[in-house]
Amino acid sequence: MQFVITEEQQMMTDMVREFLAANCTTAELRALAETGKSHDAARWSAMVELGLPGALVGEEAGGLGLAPQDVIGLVTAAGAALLPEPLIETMGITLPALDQFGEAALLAQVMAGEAQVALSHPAAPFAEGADSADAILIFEVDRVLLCPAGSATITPQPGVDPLRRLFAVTPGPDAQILAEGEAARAATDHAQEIGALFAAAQMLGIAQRAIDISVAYAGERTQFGKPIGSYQALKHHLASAQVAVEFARPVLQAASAMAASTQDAYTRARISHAKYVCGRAAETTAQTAIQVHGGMGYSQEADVHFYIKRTLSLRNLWGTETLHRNRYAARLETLAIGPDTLFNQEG
Amino acid sequence: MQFVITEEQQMMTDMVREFLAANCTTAELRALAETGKSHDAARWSAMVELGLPGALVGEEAGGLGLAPQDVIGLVTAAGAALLPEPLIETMGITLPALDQFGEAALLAQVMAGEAQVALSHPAAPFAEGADSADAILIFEVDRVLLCPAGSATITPQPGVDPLRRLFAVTPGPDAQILAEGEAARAATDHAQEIGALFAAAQMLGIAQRAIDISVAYAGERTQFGKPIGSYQALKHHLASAQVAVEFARPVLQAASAMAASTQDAYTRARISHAKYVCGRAAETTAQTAIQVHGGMGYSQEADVHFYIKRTLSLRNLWGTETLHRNRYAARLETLAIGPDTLFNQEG
Amino acid sequence: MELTYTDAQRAFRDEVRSWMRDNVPATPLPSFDASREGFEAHRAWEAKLNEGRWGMVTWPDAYGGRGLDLIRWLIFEEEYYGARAPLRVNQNGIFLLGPTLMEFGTEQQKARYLPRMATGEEIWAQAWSEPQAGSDLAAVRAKARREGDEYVLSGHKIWSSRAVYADMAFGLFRTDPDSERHHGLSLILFPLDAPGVTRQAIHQINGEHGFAELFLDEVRVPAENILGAEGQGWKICMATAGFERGLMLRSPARYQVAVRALVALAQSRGDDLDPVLRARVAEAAMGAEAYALSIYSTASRLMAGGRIGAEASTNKIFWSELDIALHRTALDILGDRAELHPGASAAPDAGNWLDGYLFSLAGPIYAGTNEIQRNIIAERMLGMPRK
Amino acid sequence: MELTYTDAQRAFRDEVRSWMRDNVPATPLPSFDASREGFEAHRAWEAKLNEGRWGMVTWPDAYGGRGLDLIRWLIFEEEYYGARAPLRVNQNGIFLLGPTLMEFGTEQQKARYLPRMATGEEIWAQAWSEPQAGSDLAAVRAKARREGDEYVLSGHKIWSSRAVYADMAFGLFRTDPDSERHHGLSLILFPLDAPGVTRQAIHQINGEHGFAELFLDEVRVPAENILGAEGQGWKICMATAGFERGLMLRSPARYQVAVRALVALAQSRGDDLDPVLRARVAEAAMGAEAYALSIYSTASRLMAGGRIGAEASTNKIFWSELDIALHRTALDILGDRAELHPGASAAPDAGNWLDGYLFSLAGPIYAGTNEIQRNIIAERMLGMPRK
Repeated sequence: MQFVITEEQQMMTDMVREFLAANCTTAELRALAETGKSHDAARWSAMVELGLPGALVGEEAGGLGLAPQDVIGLVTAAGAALLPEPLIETMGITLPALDQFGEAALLAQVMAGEAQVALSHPAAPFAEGADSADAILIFEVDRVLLCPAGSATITPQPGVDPLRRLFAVTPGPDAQILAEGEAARAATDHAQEIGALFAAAQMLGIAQRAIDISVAYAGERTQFGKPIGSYQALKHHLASAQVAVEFARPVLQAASAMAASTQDAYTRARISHAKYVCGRAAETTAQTAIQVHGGMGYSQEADVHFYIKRTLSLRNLWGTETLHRNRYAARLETLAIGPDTLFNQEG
Repeated sequence: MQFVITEEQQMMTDMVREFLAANCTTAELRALAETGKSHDAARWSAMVELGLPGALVGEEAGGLGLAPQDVIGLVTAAGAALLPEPLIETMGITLPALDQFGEAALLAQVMAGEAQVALSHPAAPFAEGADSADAILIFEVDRVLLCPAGSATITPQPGVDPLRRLFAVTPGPDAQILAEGEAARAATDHAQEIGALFAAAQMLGIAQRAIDISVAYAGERTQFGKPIGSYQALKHHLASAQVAVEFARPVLQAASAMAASTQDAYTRARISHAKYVCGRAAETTAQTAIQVHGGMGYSQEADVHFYIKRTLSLRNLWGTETLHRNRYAARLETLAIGPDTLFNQEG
Repeated sequence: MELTYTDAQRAFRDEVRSWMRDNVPATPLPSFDASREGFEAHRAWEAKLNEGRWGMVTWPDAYGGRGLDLIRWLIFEEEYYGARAPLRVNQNGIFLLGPTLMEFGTEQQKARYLPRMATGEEIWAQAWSEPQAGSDLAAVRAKARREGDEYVLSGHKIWSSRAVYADMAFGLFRTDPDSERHHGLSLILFPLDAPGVTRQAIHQINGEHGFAELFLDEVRVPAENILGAEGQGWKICMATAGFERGLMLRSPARYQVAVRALVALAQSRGDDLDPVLRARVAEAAMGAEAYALSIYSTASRLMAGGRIGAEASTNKIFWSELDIALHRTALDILGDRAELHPGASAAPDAGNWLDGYLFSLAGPIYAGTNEIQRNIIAERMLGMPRK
Repeated sequence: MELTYTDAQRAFRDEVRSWMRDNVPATPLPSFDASREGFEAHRAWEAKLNEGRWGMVTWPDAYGGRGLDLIRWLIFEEEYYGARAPLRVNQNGIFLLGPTLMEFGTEQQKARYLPRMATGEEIWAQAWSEPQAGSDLAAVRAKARREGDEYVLSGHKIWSSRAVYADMAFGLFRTDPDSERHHGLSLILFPLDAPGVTRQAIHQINGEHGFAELFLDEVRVPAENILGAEGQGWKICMATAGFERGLMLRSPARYQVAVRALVALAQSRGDDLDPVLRARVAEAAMGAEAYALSIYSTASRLMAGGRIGAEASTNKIFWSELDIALHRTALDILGDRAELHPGASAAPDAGNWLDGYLFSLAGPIYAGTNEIQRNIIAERMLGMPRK
């Protein structure tokens, strides 16, 4: 029983956090959004350089051979930085799936930065950046397809987040079936669990960042002759937001530590728990942040609007709040509960 | 369309409020509770004197011939004063039922202060004060019974409110059947509507009183060299409580104005609405009041505890929050909605 | 209490309904905050409304109204929103400046401004806030200097709603340069196309520009453009803010129409609708109904000679929190399509929920933050100590 | 992260479980706050616990403990609560004063007090608050005057938990009569049966008397009863408050056991359980689990050399709000039987939900109100400006 981040894990998180602080500022995101694009090629190359897309791919296949708990800190950091490139999906779902289904060549290309694969899944149906991808990995309920970009029909689905270019996807005749039946169902289920876990992590990152920028703003902005951050009402809003973050974080960490076995019913309940509370924390916090920023919070001049918009996406991707709460409720009714079941796993 | 309290209604409310201020102080309630009783004979006599128990009974039968909306203010005042005698049930349900079922003799006795009739109903099963009543009026789903006290089996059901002596009731062989079948169902339904409406009113009264005593306490109690009521956190707690009260009041008033026809589906939805929001307001407010009073709020030294205890009863009597919310939700799905339906009534 | 409409009130409702049925544009107008085209389309609608004498039914006939009471105003609003008629581009004029002029304006000012307000000939913006005077309005620094028959206005205003396209603005200026805080302020009306006025659009969260920054550099207006006396600005603004938070800023019908749409969205899910979401729909509906009942009750009280007091602050808190909850519920029902714009083909039911949600987030901020409103309730309504 | 128990930890759990199975009284003891009899029954239980060397497993062997780490303490607590063993009547001693003595006490003091604490021979009360010093503890006025080898204590303490029946108390006194606020205070231990001590029970909301007022009139104690140096009282109290809000005030297992009961109550309703209540049960369970995970994580961090900081204030807020929500949910499931005491024959399932709910209402108040905790989080954790 060691419920602590290891030194290696912390180093990985710090490294990515520093990278993002230098290469993924909100000023850069604004500039990117103005070009109408959502991916920055140079930033992607740099992340490829660091080996991040293949972090969860085995070393024998050229990846870093890490586990979900090793990257949960960097996913949180990517969330906080509003990273627009599809690192999280590529690292968490796409490349492990290509590896699993023996698509070694494409896997190697993506890890080398020579190809991009977009992703569609019943729980995250709109493929981000599908227009600039070389192929689209399509999870269906009982099929997994790999579709060359040219063969798929993609329809733009404009959304709220300026840094997410979404497309509905219909696979074309050249789509290759990677799995069917039970194998496909297992893969689709696994993808949903990882998707939910990493969406939770990104929202936790967003929540903490939204608090931090609000604290900074409240310390600078004065009204009635003193900083607005000295008013108890704002202090208590932000303190409550911080409480939500503090009690979402250990749930997320525990979920990440269990995520090697996503078939396990305890794991699934904990991932649902993490998705639920991280989503709550992000939404409450983003709203509080807007309130603290006053009119600026309602404009695009301050950065706050980015956080609420990303949260609007992540909350409903990879299973809604409703779905995850119901999954958790079902766990209470079907598995043992009590103080000795906190770290239970099946089998 | 005149959504205002009439002068006569206001006079009635003021009269009762003054009566209660003089005759139903919390000091008197404490003294009463210490005797182990829950009714004060002198106070009851005075209310009989004022004609209050028969307020809703027709003038031809010796009552005041008033409508629910005429007494909603006095019921609210009785709630605020934590009136322990069964005026509300007697006035609202018991005597109109005795009148309806032709029990003229008993009706006259009660109105003259010569008899007491306790009340049991599926939505408020425990008869308050049954041990000191002369008879018990028992609503069942499809029977209405009048049971002489001696014939009923009563079992004490100790509860949280020191001023409510509760009893489970089993009617004995001497119970008289006042109604059966459809007539009984209609009477039992009507009783539930009036019970819910008046429980809502009492809770609204409690909510406002709990705010008022908290404001007073917060103005007197000093910490860190200033009154605790000058801290923004406490101000905002109490302001939020007041908002809840402000938007429960018009719902309650509108429900009372419609309550002459409790068969009407719009009326029932509005009574449910009133019960739901008044219950919410009372509970939130009583909790806030305890918080404002600090340790004193958690003791029996201050008065606050009386309010939370009465709220604990009233919230679940005459239909729980769940029941009323579901009734309201069903109305949305079965009746027209939109801005022109605000004051709709059937037929 | 008598909560049924009179026959005359019913007939009035029918009249409004029938006119709206014949005249409300079949397709929604483009937003008045997104383009000049949308703005002018709304101005044309205001003119059309005026043809039916619906510009502001509570105003006297002489100013383009019908001299009706507040209950009829509510009925009008119900039918207006019920018909999904266009939002009022001149709401700053008709709901805020209009009542203020009625109370504090000279006869000349009323005759000069109100009729053109009713017709939409002059669309108004508000110019109160400044970068350092948001919640703290008394920190206003923009100046008005009297020179002969003119005031010369200078300063920097922000969060001026509608000011990107509007014709006129009413602003708060310091007429006494030596004054502090809420003393020495005056309310002055000025044309937005006057020399020296520079407007700069603020991109709001949904990409529209409902607000502008105004840079005023020696803008000259006739001295008669002052509303009330010099130094009365604060008092008049507070009265206006009363209207704002009070009866007219947000029509109850707005939420009742939104709830009707929410119930339809929920019902379109059939048995798939999660019961928790069903409960949240019910709570939103209760909120909309409670707000409407409260406004009817206030209207009745005002008609009986009462006035709006500090309790108006409870309105602002209630509708702004209701608005957020209502729209959040819709987004939660939409699930993974909630993030899509109405134009997205995959979200035929997305409607304007997303935009409405984003807009709702401004509710607790503008017209006095909810923190300020809670202070007002605690201090003025409950009498809690200020310090 | 490695979130599985070692074999040794599992074996320890089995050992605790087996001892508890053999020793926990089959019928619950009467409350220690309601009568001397209940209090003494709990003292006897403490003695029994000590026989098994379970008094405080983290303490060194020499003081009656087992020298175990915090993870094992958590396992112990899980099994303790899981077995529904009696509440710890000496919690002021073992969870608050104990750790404080360990950090600030002399060797003599540790040897004198800790073993008797572990055995229940001496049950402790807390004597910090005063009528004018509630949230504002620095306003303490009770005095301790040094006279030769003694301190002479005078003053009026309130909200002294357990003080009605306890043996000893640790109190905060002003040793420097000219000092102000948090200067010049000292922490002094005194027997509650000393001449000059008058205790008066406070009737709490549920009728029990978990608190007393203490009137101290020239109470003489040996000078060695001071904990730490003169004037260090504030610093030491703050450290103690850290323990209180932090790890030990509320065992996570307490909420997990409550949730288990709540789930059973909910399931006893079968399909009649309203889905909204089902959702609230799930939320309560998530809260209990999150709290437990957080404490495990803190324990791991402390074992790796970390310290508890301002984030302990988040614990206090979280568990107190969880406690209220959890009990409210149970009452809402009970419906019209929620108001009944467990003894009422009509409410066989009422359990202790009502009492638990009333008790939960004190959570946001005691050990520093949640308002104070939010100030601490904002100012010390987030670094927001004090004034």
